[in-house]
Amino acid sequence: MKHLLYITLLFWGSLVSGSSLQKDSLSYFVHASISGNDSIKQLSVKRLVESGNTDVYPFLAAVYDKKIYLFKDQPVTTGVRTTGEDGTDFYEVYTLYPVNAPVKDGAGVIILQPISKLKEVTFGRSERLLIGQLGPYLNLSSADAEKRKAAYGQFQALKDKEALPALYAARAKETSSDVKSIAQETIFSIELNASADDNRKKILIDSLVINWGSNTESILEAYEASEKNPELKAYAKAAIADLNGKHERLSVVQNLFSGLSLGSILIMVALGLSIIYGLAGIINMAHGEFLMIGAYTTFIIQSLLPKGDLFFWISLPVSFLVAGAFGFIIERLIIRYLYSRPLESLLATWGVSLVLIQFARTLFGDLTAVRTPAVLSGGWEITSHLVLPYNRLFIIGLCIFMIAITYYTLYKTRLGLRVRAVTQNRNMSSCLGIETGKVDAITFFLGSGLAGTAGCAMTLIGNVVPDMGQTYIVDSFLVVVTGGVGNIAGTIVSGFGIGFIFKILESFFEAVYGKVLILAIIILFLQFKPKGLFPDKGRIAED
Amino acid sequence: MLLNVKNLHVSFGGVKALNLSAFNIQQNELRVIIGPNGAGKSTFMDILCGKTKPNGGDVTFNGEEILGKKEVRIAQMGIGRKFQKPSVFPSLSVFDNMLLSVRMHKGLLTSMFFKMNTEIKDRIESVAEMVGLGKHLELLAGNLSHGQKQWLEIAIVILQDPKLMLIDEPAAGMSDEETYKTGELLTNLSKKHSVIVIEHDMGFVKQIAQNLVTVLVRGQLLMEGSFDQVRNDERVIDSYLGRANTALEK
Amino acid sequence: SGSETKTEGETTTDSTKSEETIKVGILHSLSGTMAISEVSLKDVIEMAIEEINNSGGVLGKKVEAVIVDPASDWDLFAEKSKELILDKKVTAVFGCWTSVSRKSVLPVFEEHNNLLFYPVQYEGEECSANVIYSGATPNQQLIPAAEYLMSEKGGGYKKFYLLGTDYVFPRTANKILKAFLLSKGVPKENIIEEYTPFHHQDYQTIVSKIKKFAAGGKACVLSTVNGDSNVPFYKEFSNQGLTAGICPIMAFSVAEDELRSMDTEFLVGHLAAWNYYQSLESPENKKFVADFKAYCAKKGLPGGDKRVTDDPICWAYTDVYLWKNAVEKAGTTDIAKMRPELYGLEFLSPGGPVKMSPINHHLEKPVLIGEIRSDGQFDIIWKSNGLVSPEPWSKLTSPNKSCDHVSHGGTYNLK
Amino acid sequence: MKKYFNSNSLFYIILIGVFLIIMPIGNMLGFVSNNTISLWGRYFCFAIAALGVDLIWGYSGVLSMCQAVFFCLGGYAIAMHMLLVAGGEDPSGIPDFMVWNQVDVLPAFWIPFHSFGLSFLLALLIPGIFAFIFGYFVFRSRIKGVYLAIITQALALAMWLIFLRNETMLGGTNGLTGFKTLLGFSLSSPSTKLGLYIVSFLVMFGLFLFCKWLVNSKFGKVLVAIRDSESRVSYTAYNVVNYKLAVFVIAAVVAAIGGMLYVPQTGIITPGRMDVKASVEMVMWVALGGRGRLKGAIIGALLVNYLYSVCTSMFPESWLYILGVLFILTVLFFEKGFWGLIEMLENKINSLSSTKSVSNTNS
Amino acid sequence: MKDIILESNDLHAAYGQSMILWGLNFKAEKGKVTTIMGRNGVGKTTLLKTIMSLVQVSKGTITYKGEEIQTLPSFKKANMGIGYVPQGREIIPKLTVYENIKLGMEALGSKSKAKIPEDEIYAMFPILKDFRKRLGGNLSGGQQQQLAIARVLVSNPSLILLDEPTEGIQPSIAQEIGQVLKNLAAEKGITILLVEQKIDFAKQITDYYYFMDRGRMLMEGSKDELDLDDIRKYLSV
Ligand SMILES: Nc1ncnc2c1ncn2[C@@H]1O[C@H](COP(=O)(O)OP(=O)(O)OP(=O)(O)O)[C@@H](O)[C@H]1O
Ligand SMILES: Nc1ncnc2c1ncn2[C@@H]1O[C@H](COP(=O)(O)OP(=O)(O)OP(=O)(O)O)[C@@H](O)[C@H]1O
Ligand SMILES: NC(N)=O
Ligand SMILES: [Mg+2]
Ligand SMILES: [Mg+2]
Repeated sequence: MKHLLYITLLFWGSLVSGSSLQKDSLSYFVHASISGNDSIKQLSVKRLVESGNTDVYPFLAAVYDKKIYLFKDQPVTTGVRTTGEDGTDFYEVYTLYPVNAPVKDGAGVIILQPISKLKEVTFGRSERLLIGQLGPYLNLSSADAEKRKAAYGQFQALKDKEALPALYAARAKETSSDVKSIAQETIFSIELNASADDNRKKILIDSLVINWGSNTESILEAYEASEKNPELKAYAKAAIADLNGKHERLSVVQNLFSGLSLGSILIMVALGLSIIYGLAGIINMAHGEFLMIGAYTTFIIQSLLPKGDLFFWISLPVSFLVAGAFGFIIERLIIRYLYSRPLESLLATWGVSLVLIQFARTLFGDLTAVRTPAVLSGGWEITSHLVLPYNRLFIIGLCIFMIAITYYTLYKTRLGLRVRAVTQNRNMSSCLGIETGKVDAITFFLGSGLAGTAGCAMTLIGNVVPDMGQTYIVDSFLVVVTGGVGNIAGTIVSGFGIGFIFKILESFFEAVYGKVLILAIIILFLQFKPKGLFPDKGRIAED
Repeated sequence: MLLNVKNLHVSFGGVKALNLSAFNIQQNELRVIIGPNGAGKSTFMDILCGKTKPNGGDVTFNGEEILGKKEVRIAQMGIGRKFQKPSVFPSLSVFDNMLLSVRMHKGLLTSMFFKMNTEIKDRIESVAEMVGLGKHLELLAGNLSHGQKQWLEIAIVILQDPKLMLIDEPAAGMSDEETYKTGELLTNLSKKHSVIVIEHDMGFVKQIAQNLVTVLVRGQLLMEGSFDQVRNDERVIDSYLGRANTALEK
Repeated sequence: SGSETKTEGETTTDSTKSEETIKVGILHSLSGTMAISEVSLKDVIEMAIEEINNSGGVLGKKVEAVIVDPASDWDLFAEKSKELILDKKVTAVFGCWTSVSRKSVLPVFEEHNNLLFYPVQYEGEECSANVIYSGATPNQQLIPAAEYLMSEKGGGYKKFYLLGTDYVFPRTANKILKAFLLSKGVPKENIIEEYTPFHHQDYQTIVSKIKKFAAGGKACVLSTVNGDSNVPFYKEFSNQGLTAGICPIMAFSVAEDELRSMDTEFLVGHLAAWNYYQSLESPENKKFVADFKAYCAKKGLPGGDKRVTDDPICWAYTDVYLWKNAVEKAGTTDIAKMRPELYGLEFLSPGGPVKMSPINHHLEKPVLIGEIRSDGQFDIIWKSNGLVSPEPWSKLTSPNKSCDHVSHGGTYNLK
Repeated sequence: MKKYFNSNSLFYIILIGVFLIIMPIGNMLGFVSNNTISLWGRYFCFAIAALGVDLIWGYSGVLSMCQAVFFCLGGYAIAMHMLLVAGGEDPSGIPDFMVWNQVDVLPAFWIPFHSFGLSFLLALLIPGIFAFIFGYFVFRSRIKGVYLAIITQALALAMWLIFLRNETMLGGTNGLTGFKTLLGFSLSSPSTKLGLYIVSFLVMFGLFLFCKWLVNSKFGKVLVAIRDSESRVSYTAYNVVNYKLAVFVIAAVVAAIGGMLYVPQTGIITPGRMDVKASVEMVMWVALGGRGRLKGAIIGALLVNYLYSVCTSMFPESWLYILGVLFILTVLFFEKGFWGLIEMLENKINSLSSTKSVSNTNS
Repeated sequence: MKDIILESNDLHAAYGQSMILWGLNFKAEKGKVTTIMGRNGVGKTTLLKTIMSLVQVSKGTITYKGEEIQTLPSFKKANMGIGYVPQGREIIPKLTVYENIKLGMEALGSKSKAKIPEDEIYAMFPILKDFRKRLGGNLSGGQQQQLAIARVLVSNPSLILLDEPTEGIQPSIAQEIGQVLKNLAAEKGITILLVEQKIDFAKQITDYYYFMDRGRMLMEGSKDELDLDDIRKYLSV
């Protein structure tokens, strides 16, 4: 007969006006909403929403976010996540009402729980819609930083100075630094609009500029448009101009970075391509497929190690080995018969590419993607206007590493000397005592392996599909050719050069025209440098 | 004067490979150039046929400046070249190699509508006979031996019928007998053509040197003189012939 | 290779007792760039046919699927459709994904008066008597989505970044969206239109442009980015610090099948507009989803029971039943006789009850807006009131055109 | 010595016997389907393009990876004509796709295509001139080898991207379609199809003879010489740029002719025909058939395309393996391509039979 | 009893279809210079290439230090101590002069830690020292020839095959090369198989002659058995 009791209480509750509900009745509704049947849930949430009491907001926010659980029969929500050694995720647990605080153990250490230890409480869309009415105030007390950010955005739009006390309170409690910055911005902007003191306004404008967040310009622009005082108007205008200038400079940096990262990708693919071209004198039509093999290797390792980031770090070397092994096998089975017939190898590698693509398709179906390791997601936020994604930074680093390795191998080791000799004159090298078959196979292994690692890295930015290799292959060949075939330094310069120019073009034109223009530029460039950036000079350049 | 060279210089990576203050060839003159390995002899020919761009200087051929002109233009003006390293068209037959060289208009349409006639055929066959390739006309040039390729190169230059022939080491890889034959051939050719020959075989040089022998050392003109003058010059002996060799020759 | 032997098995059946089967063609790319999307459609069509055959077939005969691979090669689509119709003598064809492939086969179907069932959302501006369009027309997908975003509940967005892959669907979609937004008083400078080539992978610059655009708040992206460009786009979006909270992406070409085993973490909260989601709570859908997974697992198809259903899969499946029901009503597979039976035909699809338009070859169906969840499924956050009638000619861009096969013989001018 | 097997005659017998006599008559008698006829009609167009590829690549050694662009330029020109003739729903006769894109005046560059004669001329001139200009700059600056291959590939990519755009007024990704008649003949009638088939065959055969004449002339020998050593050709007083340019333009025009015949038989032309892959595939046909052998080019194009059609229907899930492995095996075992294999067989058979006849006479 | 290092028996070899060597027999004695002479195109180069496995043996045997080697790959022969200076030099063009010399050491096996005897080499060919860092392909013809010889010397071979080694070399150096070869044979016991057309050079160092014609050995004899006129006669056939 618990049921009956609930209904009476709810009825009783509805008689009392929302705002004057007593603490214990709130507590009652909180519990009713998590343990009642559907209609009781809905009524309870309605009561809580109507109460207008901010103390229940954390609870409501958790309901809204669908992150509400029972822990020791208490309604709780989860906070910061940490991943344990065995890969399972642990969360901080927060009580919601009447206190909104992390649960601590006897020693005052915050308790960490896996999700499986918490019992999820589900709510329907109707409850969420009810809570949604509370708007920004609710989000302000959300455990989710994104929600809090959104809340401040909403307050900025409302320009409601009544909200200031709540905002001060929230700012004081705020722990995340970037949310704090938005909170500042919001408070400054509301105060700016509300203030009557000219000097204070100037200070507020300055504060906004110093606190330069993602909305600062539009706040200032709105303010500038509404301000009557010409002096202040001019002051705001100057501030806007200042920010715009900063923005421009940052976008140059952003473009340079983008170019660097695009260039890195092209170079990573081009390195292996260039080595293999040098070896066999062929356009290896299947080079892109080694990239694909690297990416699928990463995908497989991810499926074997579904938790944590470890899979990616294992994949980097393994994809090198796997793609390299494929290259090795294909060299031994097919390519090695074709060194004296480069044109035929074009055909054969084309065949290999068809087969490999279809092989991947049969094996893996079609669309797959690899999880980005946690440490590589997100970005290095230099300012809120300049975020350098970690995955891109990593790729640039990896590219430099690969260049260094390749350079060292080719120019500083005995193997490199042999490789270079064999690529230039196979017969004579053999007569000098070099086991050319071995060198060929190793070179193919290296070239394919480099592509494989590139493929592994590529999972950080794109998806893994059977024909993913085709996407990069034309561009990479352009890089190889622009740099001068077989010339590593040229490949590097042209890779970054093409990356930069393309990104600069793309910031002015649409991507398609950017692409057409860069192709036109390369065609023009080769007019003047028909053998690439650093052509061979003198006798060795003869045809 | 057919060829007139002034202040011609070229350097590779800072090293002067050639620095020729003056060099002249008359109509129907046969000139031999000798000099140590790397003296710049081949480089000189490379410049004359447009293959290498010099850093500066003047070269007039038949009164016309040739520096800066394209290879094909220079060839059309009448300079033909035999390279030190045989460079024939490997996937054409010996006959076709020779056919392509025969002096005639070499425009697009002429080539398309070219009809073989007995005159040309005979000429090719007689030259082939002359260089010992008469039995190999159908062979792919790529399948010739080194010496045969040398001969084919010579045949090509002959058929081109240029005003000035640049012959780089014709006797390399030939037997003494053949070397002698080549010498005769060149002497004959020089009746109607100007010829510049580069050679290291002193016997051969002695055979063909009618007039002047030019000695290049480290890109510079060391001396010009008759074969005997050159052979006995101390500087030439030191830098090129070697003491023991001269002894041997006497 | 399992299905390959099966195809061969069927061909043998064909030669021995061809009278006893009714042949239909399946014209979906199994290789090339479009295979990513189209293979699932082929699978679900085969499943539907198997279901029909298990329950007695059509008109007492078994249905036999003739599968060919147009290999994402548009000309090959035309060639294969000729082959299906002329040599294989199929009575109807289920196929095509891209509009260009549809355009390529259209003359063939018209010339030989056969019927193509086309299950993908498309740009409209077409009204052929020989195509059954079960995918959404622009007004069944684009406009409701834009309206939703502009509404208070949807977030009251004021700035729109129209980003698409450079081909006809995105271009036409954006043309219509732009007309709509302008008609709703959105100022021109608050709308940006941009296209990327197929398979574009580098969204750095575009995302930073979006970021700049969104700096003032109240901005959203309407995305018609297609296929394998989506992953790099969303990854870049999140890595540059943009979130659904700051600037949501409303996608018109991202469905569950694309989200399948994508790293969905950074997609959560973004939106999509379709007419069907796997997460629909209805007994018929639950059965459909379970059947499809079981079918894929049974046939050993890649993905097995991890496979998901989505909008085009739902309509491709529905197509087979629309065809079956019309044929049974007409009592023949003859196009001239069965086509009239399609008008106004009702069917309980996995996405709920739907109805063929009484006057043209499009489907009346509900519009749903979904929010991406971390499991790659959608939370349905908005639903149209009942079925939305198709408008092959958008009122916004072709105001005086309409499509009516019953009384006007196809496209006609309103005035 | 008597030849027991002559690949040369075999080639002509099959070509003329099967394609010019048996197939058309069979079609008229009804045991060769219309679809088969239009299928082979299209293969002939590919074979025409392959002839061009063989000229430029097989003989001159210039690996041009943009032949499909020229093919499409020819195709688009005829397509524009046919589209204008077909007219649209709009009374002004503007093609439908333009009407939908709110274009209400026919763009000026479309106007000449009202006339068949002009369209025909432009279909040859546009690719020819385009090839001339591009070729002039490329050959003049001595871009060659892999550099040329990649630069032509870049050109193909750029053209593809441009043709994909709606602004180009050429139908964007959807290309041009909806043709009805050509020179008054209805494209859907079987007799037109047969007619186009025969015309395609004759053009292919005519161009084959033309190319054969060309490569056997001294011009052809210069081309081979250029392939061997470009600079040596210059020293022999031939203007290499002119020769390369000439053959590049010829190859482009030949490809364009293929494209012109292709479009009416296919019913659509889209940028998909000119993507990077399309040009590479053309090279592959020639390589498979036997590079530097005009017969090889034709056989290669017909064979690969026929296999492509057959395999995509018979083995929809595994045709890529079949084709891929075929490429690999051909390369590994038949050095000179498919036609090289036939020539090898010819030699084998003849030498076998001749030794046999020798031993016979001895005994 | 003479110490035969290299010996061929009924050696046949062909390029594809066309047979070039038709049952060739010859011997090379340890520490001696054996010279093969013959007109252009008779197959001298082909013989050396066959010994080095650059041309397939179709019939017959080649024995090196008592072991049949006709089926071994080239690199194994290099490792067994056969050095080869080919006609046309075959310098690796984009390696520096130093690297080209270093390549010569490859024949010593991958574990060898031996140092390049640079001083010795540069004493013989001073120009190589100056051009240490230049690309081999940029050298003049004669310089490349010197490099090719230097390259083979560092590999410490017991048998050297030389294909017209003095071609394009200035007289003084050709002279020196002759001396070096003579010393190598006499002092280090290295066997030398020389293909040469210039009698003046050959007679300086040769111990034993072979004359080839159209793929066969036409005549042979030691330097004492043959005189200059005989030789001339055979070469002008
Ligand atoms: N591209 C280059 N880079 C550096 N040095 C070069 C280059 N080309 C030539 N040289 C050097 O220039 C010099 C002249 O070379 P050249 O070939 O003209 O000599 P040569 O007189 O023909 O010698 P040989 O008699 O050996 O053929 C040589 O020392 C050579 O190494
Ligand atoms: N790659 C090849 N293919 C076919 N035949 C060849 C090939 N190379 C050489 N020949 C032929 O083999 C014969 C012998 O050639 P080889 O090079 O051994 O002659 P050689 O005695 O060294 O002559 P030279 O003194 O001119 O160097 C020649 O008749 C030549 O035509
Ligand atoms: N119709 C489409 N989505 O291409
Ligand atoms: Mg020289
Ligand atoms: Mg030789």
